Amino acid sequence: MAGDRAASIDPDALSWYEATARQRVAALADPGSFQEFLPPTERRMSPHLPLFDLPRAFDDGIVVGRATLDGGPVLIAAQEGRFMGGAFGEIHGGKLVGLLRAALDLKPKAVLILFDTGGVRLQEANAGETAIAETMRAIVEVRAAGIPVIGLIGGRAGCYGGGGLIAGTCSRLAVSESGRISVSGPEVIETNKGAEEFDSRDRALVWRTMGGKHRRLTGGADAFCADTVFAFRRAALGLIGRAPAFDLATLEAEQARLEDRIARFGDCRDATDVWRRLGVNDPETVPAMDTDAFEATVARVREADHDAR
Amino acid sequence: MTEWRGERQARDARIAAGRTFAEGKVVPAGAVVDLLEVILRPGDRVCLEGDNQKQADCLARGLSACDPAKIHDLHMVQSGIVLPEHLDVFETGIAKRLDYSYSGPQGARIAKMLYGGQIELGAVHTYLELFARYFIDLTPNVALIAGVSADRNGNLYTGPNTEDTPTVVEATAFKNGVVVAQVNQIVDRVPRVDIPGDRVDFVVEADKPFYVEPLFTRDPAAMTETQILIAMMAIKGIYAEYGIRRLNHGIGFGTAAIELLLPTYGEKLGLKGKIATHWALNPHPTLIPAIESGWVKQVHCFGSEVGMDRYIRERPDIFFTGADGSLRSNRAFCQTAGLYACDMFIGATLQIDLMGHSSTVTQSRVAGFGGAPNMGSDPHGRRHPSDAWMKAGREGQIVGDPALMRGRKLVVQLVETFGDKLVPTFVEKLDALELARKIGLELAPVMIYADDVTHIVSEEGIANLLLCRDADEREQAIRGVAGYTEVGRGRDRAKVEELRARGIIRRPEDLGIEPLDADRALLAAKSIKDLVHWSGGLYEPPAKFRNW
Amino acid sequence: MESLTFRHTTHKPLPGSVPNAIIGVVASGNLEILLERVLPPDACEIAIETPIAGYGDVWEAVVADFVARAQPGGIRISINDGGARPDTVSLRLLQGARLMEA
Amino acid sequence: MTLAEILASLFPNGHDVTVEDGLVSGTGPFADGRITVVGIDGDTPLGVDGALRLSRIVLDAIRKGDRSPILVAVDSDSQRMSRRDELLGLNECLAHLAKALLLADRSGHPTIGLIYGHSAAGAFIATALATRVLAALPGANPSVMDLPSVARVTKLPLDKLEQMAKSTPVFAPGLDNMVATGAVHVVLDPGKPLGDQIRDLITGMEPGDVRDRLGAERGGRPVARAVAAAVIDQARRG
Repeated sequence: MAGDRAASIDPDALSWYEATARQRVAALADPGSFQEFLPPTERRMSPHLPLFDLPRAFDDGIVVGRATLDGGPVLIAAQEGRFMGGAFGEIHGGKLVGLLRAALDLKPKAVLILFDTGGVRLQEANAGETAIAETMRAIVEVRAAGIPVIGLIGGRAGCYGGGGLIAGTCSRLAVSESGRISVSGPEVIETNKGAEEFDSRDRALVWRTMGGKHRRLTGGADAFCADTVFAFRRAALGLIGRAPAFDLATLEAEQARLEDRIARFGDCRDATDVWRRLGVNDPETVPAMDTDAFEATVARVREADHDAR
Repeated sequence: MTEWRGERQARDARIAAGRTFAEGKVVPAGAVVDLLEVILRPGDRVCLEGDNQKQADCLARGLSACDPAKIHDLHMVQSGIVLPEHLDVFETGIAKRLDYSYSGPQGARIAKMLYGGQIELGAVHTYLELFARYFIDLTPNVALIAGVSADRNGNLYTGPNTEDTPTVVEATAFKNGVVVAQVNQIVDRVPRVDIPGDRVDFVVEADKPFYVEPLFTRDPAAMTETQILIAMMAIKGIYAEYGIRRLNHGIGFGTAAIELLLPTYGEKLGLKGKIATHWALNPHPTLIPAIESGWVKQVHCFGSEVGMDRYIRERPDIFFTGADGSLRSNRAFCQTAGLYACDMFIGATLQIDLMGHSSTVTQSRVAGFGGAPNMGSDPHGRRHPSDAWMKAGREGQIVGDPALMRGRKLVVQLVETFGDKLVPTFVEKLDALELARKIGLELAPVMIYADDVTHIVSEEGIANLLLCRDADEREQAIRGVAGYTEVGRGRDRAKVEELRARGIIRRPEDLGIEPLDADRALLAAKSIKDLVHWSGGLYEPPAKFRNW
Repeated sequence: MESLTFRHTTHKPLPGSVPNAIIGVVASGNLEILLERVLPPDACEIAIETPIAGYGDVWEAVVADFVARAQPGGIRISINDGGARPDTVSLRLLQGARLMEA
Repeated sequence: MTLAEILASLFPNGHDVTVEDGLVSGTGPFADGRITVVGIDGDTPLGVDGALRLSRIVLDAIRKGDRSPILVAVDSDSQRMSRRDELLGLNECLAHLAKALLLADRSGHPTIGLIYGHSAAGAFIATALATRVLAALPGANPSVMDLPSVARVTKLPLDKLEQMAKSTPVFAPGLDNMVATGAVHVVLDPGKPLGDQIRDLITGMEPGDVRDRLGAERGGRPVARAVAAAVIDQARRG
């Protein structure tokens, strides 16, 4: 299917943040290699949104299919963050779960999940929540079968709610500066706990706390990308080759890694305090750093790279 | 014997009363209410400095906390009604009458209070008009102003957001009025003297820095293909054709898109140096790429913009800056420059009728005008020629002796045919008329009158109203760019095609523009972060615009 | 939700051989358009699902202008609208036709 | 049922299960060996610290290698909503807990969830929903978001939502709806000994993830299973 104009756009220049899910997939995969499952022509649309008088999408906000990446077969799922905030509905979730289950059969070199989600679609909340649980179990099975599951995060909606938990289940994560990974969104925290706890309009605070740079520095993500499809492609190729196994040793290591993080940074109020303790000399300058300068900073932080995921 | 010094004596008495709460000129923030209650008299004309951007908010809180038994029936004469306190004083009876220019965020409440009779309205002015009346019949008895810092003698540093302050002080201090300044900080020596101390009677060290609203920051990430298409047409069909060098831009996304297309699309058309070199403009962050690529020669500013101070400080060849290095803005001068020294005003509006009258008033809001009608009008007092001005004059002049022809300022309305929530921009009748009837305004709040408008640009095309020869042609020219609105669908198709053949209406394809080429890839910056990169890290955007 | 369907006869088929294409995203003020080459070469059908009721005549005018301009014979067009303005609809339709012509 | 009543019913001969800071941990005799109990009590929100304490217990149980069952008893709030938790990577900690439970399952430990009170959102996913079989007791109240909040986000009137909730299990909070979607496998009978009922659950465990099949059968998730199956089918056809 002819997607958005992605095919004609240079992936070097195509902004991941700006691109649609279809553009990301088309430009990420080897040219012309993407083959979609349940494409829009099948019109698998939400049976529930009409009850709420809401418009539906032909793909329910997620594109799934197969492609090659540097010649190697991969399965890809890409959430469309602009449709209902990329949230998990029944069909949306079913497509992702189906793709992961298919991986057990097809044994691709990797499954790539292009996250762009606010979490559960409230109009289909129970289905979305359950689909997230199913997705996490399916990821674990795919990983246990030796197939890396790589998450790529840099879209408008970020990776929130259950999406954040799914991301935490993946073998590896690549994130851009714009990407956010978190469970509770800033507005949710503010609504429930007050602006003193979290001022959601302070965007710099949002990104310091949940953004790509913080996650990368603390080891919450394994690669940092400039905001181009090309950079994500290169990051994905790099991560596929060094995915940790899913076993007791890995989870014991993750337990130690996370316990250590809380012991060392549990009393920090702000991300800049964390970064200072990580050995970043001038933590206030981190948000303004360009990709190269930030990569150089990451290279000096021991905690950023690990196999404990 | 005629008393010639009564006002002066009254002023001296007010100041003497105020001194009891001051140490020299300095008044602690906690004594603001006490001070105001002794220097104000019932019925005073008061300017509570509410500019387009900066707000004397500490003094506003003080005024609204005064005892209405002591202070009442004030006549507020201020350009901006921005803070809730600006209207609270009318609810308590502290103030009664109002003359103002702009009420953006309080537009809905002001309409309600006008309707309810809580406010006795003088008029809704343009900026220059209100400033002018400060010197004729609306001279303040007391001015409550805002600055960044002051010394103990009252010398005032207004910082980059000087805005209205010199005008307000000039009118008040030299006509027996009392001037009270709130400042963020009292210092031994101010960085530069924007207002000399002998014009300032009291200085209040505010409890927190005065509030400044980032009004002119447009996030490139929100720009649409339609806005880009409109911007392309404006550049190619108006800027290039008339050779517009001196200009003023409105604050909408459409003009911001033009700013971002100059270094890309404009460059491709070979227009650098030929258009858009000299500006009357707030320091729009979206102008940064054009400045950095050498398009812009100089910019004079009405006010500043949050986050732009460091950038401006490092670009003194472009901006007006003081000996201290920071921006010097001045609303009165810049409005005058926009009116007389610019060949074009281009900006957006919410409604345009069949004749080309436009208004930003909707049924429930009285937002005021600010400066748009000053700049968006043809100044009949202009006496200097320019190519653009003369060309427009030739297009518009249909009768009379060519030797007596004068030029025309271009006043361009840049609109999308539908606004938010599918509200049509083109209408048979302006909501402003209904509002005027409802709240009893003598003058309907029209922002730009039809006889000043020269061009309307929508995504459907450009209508050149200068070339229209009668009212019917004008109506069809407007309908011809009104898209799928009811007004647009009501067009006489044959007449519109005839107007198109005569170049009165021009479609994108008539200009050699392919609508499908209107792509965000054309924007010199696609995000606020890109603007920061363009500025070499000098632009420091407000937190709410960040996504990093 | 309001459903609208328009059927047109065209003078010629839309050039190109791409069997189907999709453009746009269902988001506030935006829409997605699915184009499928499944009709007789002189037929075009446009089916619209929109959350904003009462704009049938505007849709009709936008669609008629698009058909006159692009001559999308043979194409079935399905639209999921998120409240897009007519200019956005026109632009997406033309973008979609261009994809099918590739 | 309260946690104490549950434990009394499960372990009539005593147990060493304790609750500290709302976190449940301990063991009790079960069948021929012991069952590990972890969980959250008293509508407690789950933050980074709690998640790691629970995951530590689960990993310790796996390391023993005895394939003993693990019961996850839940009466929790949602995830703890705070700046500190997100700063410290709550998503990693909750995912880690879920992974620990999923690894336990893969390693031969039957994992049984038991929701007897509230649970929501991230806390629910990381605990009860990460078990192989999720049982509930009558009165349990799992939810993604309460209806007033749904009304706020969707901008729909509450009374309309309440009306819709009656006929549409896919979005409405509450145990019945979670049963209908297949997330909750079974509702236990509090009048009968819980130990026997849980033993039956373990005996009857099916391979694979049966939740979408249950959702289809019960009508709470009419299409998820078919969609997943169709993806698999198209993937195989290549």
